[in-house]
This record gives sequence, C-alpha cells and structure tokens, in this order.
Amino acid sequence: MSIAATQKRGFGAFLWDYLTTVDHKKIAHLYLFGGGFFFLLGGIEALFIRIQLIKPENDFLSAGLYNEMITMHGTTMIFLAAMPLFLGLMNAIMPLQIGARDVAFPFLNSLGFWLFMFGGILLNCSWFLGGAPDAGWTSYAPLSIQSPGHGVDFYTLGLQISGAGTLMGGINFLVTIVTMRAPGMTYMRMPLFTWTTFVTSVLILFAFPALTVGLFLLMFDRMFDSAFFDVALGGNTVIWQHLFWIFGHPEVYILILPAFGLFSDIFSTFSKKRLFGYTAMVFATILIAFLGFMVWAHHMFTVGLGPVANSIFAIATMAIAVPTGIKIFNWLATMWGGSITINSAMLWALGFIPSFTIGGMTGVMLASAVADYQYHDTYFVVAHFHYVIVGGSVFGILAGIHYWYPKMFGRILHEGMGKAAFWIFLIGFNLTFFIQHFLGLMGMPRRYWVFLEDQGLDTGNLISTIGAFLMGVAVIILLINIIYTAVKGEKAPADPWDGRTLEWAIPSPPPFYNFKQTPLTRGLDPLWIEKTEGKGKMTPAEPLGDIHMPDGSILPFIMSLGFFVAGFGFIYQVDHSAWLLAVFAGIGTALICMLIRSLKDYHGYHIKKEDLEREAD
Amino acid sequence: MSENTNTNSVNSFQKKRNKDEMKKQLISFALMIGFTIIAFTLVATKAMDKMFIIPVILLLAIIQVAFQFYYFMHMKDKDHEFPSMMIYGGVWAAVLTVATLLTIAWW
Amino acid sequence: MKGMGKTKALFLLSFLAIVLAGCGKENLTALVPKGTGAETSMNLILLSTLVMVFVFVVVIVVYVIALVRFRKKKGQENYIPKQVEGNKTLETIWTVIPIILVLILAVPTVAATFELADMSKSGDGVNIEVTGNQYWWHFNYKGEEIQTSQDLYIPTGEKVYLNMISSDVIHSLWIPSISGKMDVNPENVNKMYIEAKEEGVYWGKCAELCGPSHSLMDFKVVAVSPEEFDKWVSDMQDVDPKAQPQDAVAQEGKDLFEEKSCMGCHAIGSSPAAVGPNLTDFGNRSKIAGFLEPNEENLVKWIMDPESIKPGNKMTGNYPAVSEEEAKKISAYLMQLKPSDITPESAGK
Amino acid sequence: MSHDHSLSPEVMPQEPEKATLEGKNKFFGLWFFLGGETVLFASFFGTYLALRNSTAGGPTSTDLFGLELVFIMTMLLLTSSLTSVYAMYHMKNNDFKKMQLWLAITAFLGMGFLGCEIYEFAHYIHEFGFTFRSSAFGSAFYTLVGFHGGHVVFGLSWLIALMVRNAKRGLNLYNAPKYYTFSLYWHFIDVVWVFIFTVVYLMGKVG
Ligand code: HEA
Ligand code: HEA
Ligand SMILES: [Cu+2]
Repeated sequence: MSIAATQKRGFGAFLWDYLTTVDHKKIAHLYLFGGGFFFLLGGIEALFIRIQLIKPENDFLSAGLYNEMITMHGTTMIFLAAMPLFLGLMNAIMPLQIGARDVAFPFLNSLGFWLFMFGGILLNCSWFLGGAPDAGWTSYAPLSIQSPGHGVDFYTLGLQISGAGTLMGGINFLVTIVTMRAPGMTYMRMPLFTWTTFVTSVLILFAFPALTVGLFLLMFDRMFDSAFFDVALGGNTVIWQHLFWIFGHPEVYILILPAFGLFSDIFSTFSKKRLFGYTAMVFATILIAFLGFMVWAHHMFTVGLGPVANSIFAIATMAIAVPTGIKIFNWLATMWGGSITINSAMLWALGFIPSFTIGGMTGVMLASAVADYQYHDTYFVVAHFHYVIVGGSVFGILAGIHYWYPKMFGRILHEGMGKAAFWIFLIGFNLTFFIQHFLGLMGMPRRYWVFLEDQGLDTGNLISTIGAFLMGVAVIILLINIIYTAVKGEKAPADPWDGRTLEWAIPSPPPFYNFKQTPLTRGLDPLWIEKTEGKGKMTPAEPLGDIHMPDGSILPFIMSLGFFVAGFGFIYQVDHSAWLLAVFAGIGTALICMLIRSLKDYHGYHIKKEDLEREAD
Repeated sequence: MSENTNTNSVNSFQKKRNKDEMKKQLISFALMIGFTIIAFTLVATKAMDKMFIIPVILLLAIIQVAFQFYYFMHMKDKDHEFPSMMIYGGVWAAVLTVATLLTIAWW
Repeated sequence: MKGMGKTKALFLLSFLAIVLAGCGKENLTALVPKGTGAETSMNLILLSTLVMVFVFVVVIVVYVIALVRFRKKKGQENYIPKQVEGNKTLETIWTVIPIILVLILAVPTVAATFELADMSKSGDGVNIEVTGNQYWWHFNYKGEEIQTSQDLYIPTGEKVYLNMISSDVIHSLWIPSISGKMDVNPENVNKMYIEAKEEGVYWGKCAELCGPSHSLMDFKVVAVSPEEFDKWVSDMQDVDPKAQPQDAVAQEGKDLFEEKSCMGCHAIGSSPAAVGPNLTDFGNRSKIAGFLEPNEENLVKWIMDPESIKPGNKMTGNYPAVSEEEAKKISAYLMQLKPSDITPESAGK
Repeated sequence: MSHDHSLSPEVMPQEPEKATLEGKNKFFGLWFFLGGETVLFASFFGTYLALRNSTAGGPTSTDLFGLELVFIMTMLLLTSSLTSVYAMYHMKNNDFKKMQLWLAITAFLGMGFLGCEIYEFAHYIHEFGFTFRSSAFGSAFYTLVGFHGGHVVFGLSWLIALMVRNAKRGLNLYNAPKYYTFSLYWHFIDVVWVFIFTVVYLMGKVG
C-alpha cells in the first residue's frame, strides 16, 4: 500500500497494487482467488472423471488422458485448491484474531503466495506441453520414473516451487502467533482458528521437508540419471512411498485442522455460547497433530512391511479417533443449551458434522489393517477421503468464506442462494460418494479408466456421476452469488453476526493497518466479554500513536517468476542443453532479487498519528 | 552512523557476563574436539568391535550436537522455549523418518 | 428442514438401488467371501461397521436433539444462553468410550494381521512364483515345471503360497472374493497365501496404478478340487511344445507364429521366457488379454492391433504387421492349445 | 532512515538481536526454519542409510573413504563454529571491528572446508569412477553430502553479503538480528556435519 498507488486510479494501478502488496488482507484475496481458480479447474477435472465413468467401458477419455485427469485432479485439489484456500482464510483472519497489525514477515508472505501461484501455473502448463503427469497424485516410483514425456517433471518442479511457498507461509504464521499477539492475548485465550493455524503451520513445517526431499530424489532420477528408485542399480522404490506418506498423512491434517478451528468459531458464534471444553479442544488439536506423524504407514498396509509394522500403525491410526471424537462431542455440547441461528455459514458447519463423522469412521475402518487389504486402492478409499476432504475441508472452506465474507470484502453473501447451494451440494455430495463405499467392496479398484460390463458396477457409477453434476450446479450457484454480491450485495457492518472474537471489533473491511490502537484482551472471546461486561467495544492497550507499516515490493513476484523460468529450464534441459540458459537466468534472477532484498534496507513507513485521528472511528 | 557504535556503551557487568558465557563455550568447544578425536581414533584403530563402535560414535555425535545447540546456539537460555520445542518436534519427526528408512536396509 | 426430508428420500433411494444390485457380482465382490483371507477381512469389516453404526447413531441423536431443542425461537432474539465452560464428567465419558471402542477393534485387527502373515507352513503347500508385468500376470509353479499366464489354477481347501515380484512397476494382486490384496514390488519378493473354499473361477485384479491399461490387468483364479488339480498338473507337465497341431490351418498358424517372431516373447511349454505371457494352455484360457471373451474375433483383433485393446501394452510394435488372414490362422493354432480337460468351464461344475 | 535513533541507540541492549520486533521475528523465524531443516536432512540421512549398501557392484564405502581428509574438514568446520561464537561474543560487547574479524576467519574456514569437499568429490570421481550415477549408494552419498555442501555455499554467500554491506556502517539494531540469525544457521550446518562424519564416513569406514 504505497502512497503512490492509492493516488493513481485505474486497472494498471490496481494490478500493480496487488502485484506488490505485502498486506496480509490483500494477499488473502490473492490466495482465495488463486485457490478458487484451481478449485474450479480441479472440479472440472472431477467432472471429466465422472463422465468417463458414467457407463461401463466408456470411451469419452483415452486411457492415458484419464490417468492425467485423476493425477491433476488430486494434485490440483490438494496442493493448489484446498491448502491455498485455507492459507487465504488464515491470512485474512488470523492476524485480526490476535490483534496484530500485520504478519511477522510481510515480504515472505507475498513471496509465499507468488511461489504457490507460479508453481501451480507451471504444473498446469503441462496440459499444453505434451501431457500432464499421469502417475497419480502419489506419483509412486518406478511408474513415475518410467512415465514418458515431461508430465512427471512438471509435477516435481511445480510442487517443489509451490511447496516452498507453503513452507514460508507456515513459518510466517508461526512467528506471527509467537511474537505479535496483542496485550492480554495469552495462548489460552486465542480463538480456535488461530490455534489450528498455529498447529497446522507446525505440521507444514515438519511435513513439507519430507516431500521436498522426495521430489528432489524423483527429479534427480528422472533428469540426472541417479539411481534412487532404479532397482537394477540397487535403488528402492519403497523409499518414495515412505517419504511421500511421511509428508502425506500430516498433509491431510493440514487440510482438516483449519476447518476444525473455524467450525469451532462458527459453532460458538451462532450458538451464542462459549466453546464447550476450550482447553480440551486445544489439546485435542495438538494430539491429533502429534499422532498424525506416527501413522503414515496406514497407506502402506499392503506394501508388505510385515505384521509388526502393520499392527503398530493400525493401532496408532485408530488412536486418532479419540481426540477427534472429543472435538465432535464438544461441538455438539457447544450447541446444546445454546440459541442456534441457522444461516448459510452455519449450514455448512452443520452439514460438516454428519459428513465428517462418516468419513472419519470409514477412516477407522481402513485403519484395521486386515480389512484394509480389501479396501485399499478401491473406491472405498475414494469414498473415505472425499467424505473427510469434501465433507470436512471443502465444507470448512465454504463455511469460512460465508462467515468471513463480510469481514474480508465488506459485503454479505446472499442468504437464499447460499442456502440453495448448500442443499444441492449436500445432496450431490452424498449421492456421489456414499455409493462408492459399496462400489469399492464390490470389486472396483480406484484409478480405473474403465470398469467392465456385467460386473454389477453400472448403477452405482451412474448415481455417482449424477451426484457430481449436482455439486457442479451448487458451485455455479455459489459463483453467481459471489458475482451478485460484488455488484449489489448488502454492505456489511463491522459485526454482522454478533461475533465474539477480535476480528469483529474493527470495520468491515478493515483499514490496511487493522487496529488503530492495539486492543487489550481480557479473556477468551474478548469482544464478547466487552459486550457483556464492558463498554461494548475493545479497550485500547496503547495510546494513539504512529503506526509502522512495511513497504510494498515487486521482488517476490519477480523472484517467483525467476523460479518459474528455471523450472522450465530444468524440465527441458534433458532435451537440449540450451535450456540450461533458462535455468541460470531464472535462478540468477531469483538470487539477484534476494541480494537486493538483503542489501537494501527496508524500514517501512509510518502512518502519522494526526492522520489516524482525522479518520472517523 | 558508525560514530554511534560506541564500545563503552556496554556496561561492565554485562561484559563480565559475556566473558563467563564465552568461557563455557570454550569448554564445550574443547569437549567437542575431544569427542571428535575419540570417534576418529576409535574407527581408525579399530579398537573395538563394530557392534560397539557404532553406538559409541553415535552417542558421541549426539552429545556434541547437544553442546552446539545448548551452548553455541544458546538453547539453554530463557526465551528459547519455542525454539527448543520446534527443534525437538523436528527431531521427533526426524527420528521416526530415519528409523523407518533404516528398516528398509534390513528387509 | 424441508431439504432434510429430500436428502433422506434420496438416501433411501440410493440405498434401495444398492440392495437391488445385491452385493455385486458373485466371485468378484468382497462382500461374499469365498476364501480364508476374504473371510477374515469380512469379519473385521462387519465388526467395525457395527461399531461405526453405533457411534454414528449416538452422534446423530445428540445432533438432532440439539438442533431441534436449541434453535433460536421467535421472541428470544435477545436471549443469552449460559456460557458453559465445560464439564469434566461428560468430557471424560466421551474420551473413555471411544478408547474402549478402539480397543474392541484393535485387538482382533492385530490378531488377524499376524494370522494372515503366517508363512511358517509354506514349505508344505503349493508354492507359486507370481510375476507382475505391464499388463499381465505370470505364474510359475515352483518345482512342478509349469508356467501359466493369466489363469491361475489352484486346489481348493489348501493354502497356496504366492511369492510375488514385479518385472517393471509396482502392481498389486487382488482376488476380492478370495483374499485381500498385496503389492507386487520390483525389489523384493512379497509373500501371501490364498485359500479358496469352493471350486469356481474368481476374478483377480491389479489394484496399484501401473500405467494406461491398469484397469485391464485382470486375471482369473481357477479353483478346482485337489484331485483335479493333480490331474491338471500332470497334464501340463506332459505338454510337448513340438506337438503337431490338429489341422492344416493350425499348422499354418504355427508356422506363422514362428515366422512373425511371436516365439521371441511367448513361450509354449514350460520354458520360462517371460517377455510375454506363456501360451501353453491358451485354448483353455477363460479370457483373452485378461478380460475379453475367448473367441476368434477377439483374438484376431488382438493380434492385429493390441493397442486398440490394451493401450500402452508391450506387444504393440514388437512384431511385423499381421494381415487378417494370417491372424485368423494364428488364432486357429492358439485356440487349439488345450493341454488339459481341467478348464475354467469345468471348475465348480 | 539512517538517522533513526531507535535503531542505533546510545546504549546497545544486551541482546541487540532481539531488541526490536523485527529482530525477534527473525530470531524465531530462523529457529523454526531449522526445525524444518532437521526433517529435511533426516530424510536425506534416512535415504542414505537405506541405500548405503546398494553399491550395485561398484565401490563401497570402505573402499572409498579416507579418514584424514574428513578429519581435517571436521576440524575446519568445528573451528568455524567456534569463531562465529566469538563473533557473536563481540557483537554482544558491541565491538563491531572484532566481530567482522572473527566472521572473516569463519568465512575462510568455511571456504577451506568447501575446497576439501570439492577435492574429495573429484578424487572419488577420477580415482574410483564413483559418480552420482554409479549406484543407488552413489546417488544417496552425493545427494546427502552435496546438499550439506550447498548449505555451506549458501551460508558463505550470506555471510559475505552481510559483511560487505555493513562494513562501513557498523552494528545497529537493524543488522544485529541478521548477523545473529546467520550464526545460528552456521551452527546448524555444523550440527549436520557432525552427523555426516559420524554416519557417513565413520560408520562407512567401520563397514
Ligand atoms: C482431510 C483429509 C483426511 C482426514 C481428516 C482423514 C482422516 C483419517 N483417515 Fe484418511 N485419507 C485421506 C484424507 C483424510 N483422512 C486421503 C486423501 C486418503 C487417500 C490418499 C490416497 O491414497 O490417495 C486417506 C486414506 C486413508 C487410509 C489409507 C487407505 C488405503 O489407501 O488403504 C487410512 C487407513 O487407515 C485412513 C485413515 C484415516 C483415519 C483413521 C482418520 C481419522 O483422523 C478420522 C478420525 C475421525 C473420526 C473417527 C470421526 C469422529 C470421531 C468420533 C465420533 C468418536 C468415536 C469414534 C470411534 C470410536 C470410531 N485414511
Ligand atoms: C481437496 C481435495 C479433493 C476434492 C475437493 C475433490 C472433489 C471431487 N472429487 Fe476427487 N480426488 C482427490 C481429491 C479431491 N477431490 C484426490 C487426492 C484423488 C486421488 C487422485 C489419485 O488417485 O491420484 C481424487 C480422486 C477422485 C476420483 C477417483 C478417480 C479414480 O480413482 O479413478 C473421483 C471419482 O469419482 C473423484 C471425484 C471427485 C468429485 C466428483 C469431486 C467434487 O466434489 C468436485 C466438486 C466441484 C465441482 C463439480 C466444480 C464445478 C465447477 C464448475 C461447474 C465450473 C464452472 C466453471 C466456470 C465458471 C469456469 N475424485
Ligand atoms: Cu493417512
């Protein structure tokens, strides 16, 4: 937010503003936009999958294209849609919830976003350059090593770049929460969404490096003829599976914990009640994260690790049902005795409880190793993870978007359309995925390009496809709602839901410095305390004074562009060494940006006290 | 700006504390070098059986690393609760990872 | 709440559809187990389903009551509920009960895991070396000098030990109604046993993504009585790969088979050349390419253009072009390779 | 900005690296990053341990490794860790010149280490024909040790950039955290090396 940018008008200035912004709220918009775009892309890929499976031995997609479709659907949805959408919500809300003016590393925040975005674009460029990756989102070696063309190369580099961005985001949130809480905001007074942001970031910090290493090994094997997964030279393909799942299981909790957090906030707001068992909720979150690191081999029950390993991992996996159960029952207890308002944000939260419970329960069924010999790699697993991911994470994202839309964009989404979208989505979702449990057990493995005639699988698949289209309709209604709201939506007050946490204490949308004066927190649900026991608004913890703001910068964008170019270089240098130039140019650009960044002093600027005084409250 | 850099601005009490600290760090350095020499000698002279040498040198490495973290990197000081939490978190994930991948070799 | 009714109706509808479709196709579905492994798994599936239904009912009952009783009522707009912090007793209850439920599930799981991993008797049983290939299966009966591809003959009522390795990428062997799956890795031999309780032809599948034609990597398990199995073994051992075909067309086919260098990859007889499937008992095969009806039309199509049937297969492009005429002759030759009377058709009938 | 007295106070605080919010953020940020790096290197170590006997008929660890060079490298890097401690000691005493001096020594030791490593790799390639592509063991060895080497290179560039940039302006609260986080990073490189010389070289020599 440089002074110059606010004075100029027009699209160019607007664009420049977003390209250079280091404001966490604008970066949140970018994340939501980017993640939303990839969600639509992943959704369209899902529809292609379902069209192909509408009837037996269908030839809508070719075999190779089908494998590209599922790979890109899974990869896009997990890395480029669900996670960034959560990062967007965290960016928008978490600093407000702890009464901070900014995040710890505004520059890194922007860099993180642009790395994610360019990584995602790089990955999707594969569609136009000879074919997408086709070895599944898990990219098991040696299939991924032998996969012809450059598809898997795009996978390794795209994920490497966007993964680096995510890691930065995680560290940024951690430090923000450790050092930048407003006075009185102790750890045990933080809203649950902030807590889950914290724990999720810890998971990102410890899980992503394993993926980073795995991707390096894959990249080296494919591009530089190393022998990690080359059995003839002593390589071992199970290493990839371990590295992938050491990352992969924590990853699924990265996808669900933020949702748990925001549901906690939503349930307590719309029940007008304090969250039941706050302490237990916090510890359950930490316990889930901790256990989440000890269960990865449940994806590998059939690899042949032996009965001892299978038993240990089976029990560790089942144990996660306990802290998760604590959460489910605490949410129910929060509603119990409350005064429940049902609007579209709350509907998504209410839809989540039965959906996620089903998904979680099938998860525990999968954890029973011997039963998993039957479930593994069948549609039962597909059903399980869509119940938890769609019914948990996607419902969570949608709940969060409806809940915080006023705060983020200053307008309230249309209720009628919100409710319609919810019901259609809920019905479509259950139609699509419930039946898949049975399809799996009836002998339909996953990642099957075609299923054969006369195997009793036709009806189930047809129902499933119909459901997917209903979800598509719901998504379109949501899009219309967003456009409608942008054009003639109702303007939002600062606190439309009678909120309890600090983000509702400031205007919607918040000014770019968030809090004119840092608020003083007197307990859990600080705004609620002030409403019931105080003046109805936050007491400032400091006298009005100058506010220090960071400088905007285009460097993150250029740096990410550099890595993007270098990514292409790496992929194509195998074909022609001239591409090494792109590698050097790209990395060089990034390094120069880094150098500029570290040599130049960035002291930021101050908003003067007088200017703040002039602004209305 | 360099005129601001005034050596005398650090008071003598702090100076003494810094010195004491430095002494501890020197001792830990000496121990680290000692451990390294022991580890190399053990291997070079094959003084013990393989079954003993490996655990012993691993133990020496771990102690050395503890010195690095606690003295050189000040993890023993107050204000380092979060750093040590994160390092131990990392170590936890690291131990699991290494232990699992090690089993591949015995498969 | 109107929508709620709709969901329920749809739920019921889809449930009905499932019941109508039954539990899937016999000898393919895991829901009607016909082997030891599948039965052990099924017991756990039933037990865990029971536990889950209990949990789900509890959650839903509390959920519905909470929603109905505690919705904001008209005229209560300013009502502020009591801000409850928590409740030790309740929280203990919903921590302890799930722990108990998990234990109920964990104990039999561990027991079953060890039971199915018990290979101590493998010395006494039938041992088969299984090789997974893109996109077909090879079976080598250890000590019997028998090789087959795609159709795996086993005796009923006995544990048959499979020692599995892959020649290329990871596959996973799954015979849903007989046994759960196990991966077939390129670097180490994985062992599992299967035991069919009844005679029959069971569908087998590859369950680990292995390339474009992953979904077509089917095979069959032909379970026959132990006596029939012994007969089949001796029939297979008696095969003379040099034997004259029955008629002239087949003889021409045999010549073409050599001329077109089919022999380079496909063995007839027990020699272990394993670039392509072993064709010794091709005439008895239950399917062509693992999933097509065994008739001349399909076989001719396959010989002329396998790519159109199994995309990405390793046969395409590795032999000179074959005209339809020639393909028919080769097909005649292959179809009459029937070394034994014990066939998929005879199994279980 | 250079006249901002809050960054160049009359009396340097005892912990200049953590005196400002930015400093504190950098301090925690780098520590947390090291937590992640621990898992990163653990994954490389794990891969190496799984593959260290997969020599595919090529040279084995006992054939290759000599202890003398590794010992010298270890001494260089360990000492550089101590010299960076000295630098931080002088930072706390607000003695900028001495701090720069000790950092320069650190940089030299680091370069010495790198030189030895490059020599070592060249030696394996020319004398034994042992490359990245020889076997799974080769890939794992060069990747693990090479990533550590890459960290050393990055650390050195960071250090030199810091020293050159600040040579003329002395210590202040803006750059003190940068120096301090560098020193943490450098110690961590040493920590990783301790495990490399133990797990790769010593255990490799034992067999
Ligand atoms: C948001 C994502 C998410 C979440 C939250 C989970 C949660 C869980 N998952 Fe899931 N899972 C995935 C995403 C997720 N999973 C994905 C993407 C895959 C497939 C990857 C691939 O192969 O492509 C997968 C695969 C997967 C497998 C491997 C299956 C296979 O490939 O063979 C297993 C096996 O154990 C498993 C188990 C679990 C368990 C036990 C939980 C638990 O955390 C669930 C806990 C919740 C509950 C249990 C419900 C609430 C609890 C109560 C009401 C209390 C009482 C309950 C009991 C006593 C049972 N998951
Ligand atoms: C966050 C994760 C996520 C999400 C949200 C989804 C969402 C969906 N997935 Fe998911 N899926 C995965 C993660 C996810 N999936 C993963 C990891 C795999 C495994 C991949 C692998 O095996 O490697 C998988 C695999 C997978 C399969 C199995 C493929 C196979 O094994 O062969 C199927 C099949 O039905 C499927 C279906 C769906 C459907 C119907 C949705 C629906 O919920 C989607 C709903 C959304 C829409 C329908 C969008 C509609 C968009 C529009 C209408 C566009 C409008 C456009 C404009 C205005 C431009 N998915
Ligand atoms: Cu998992």
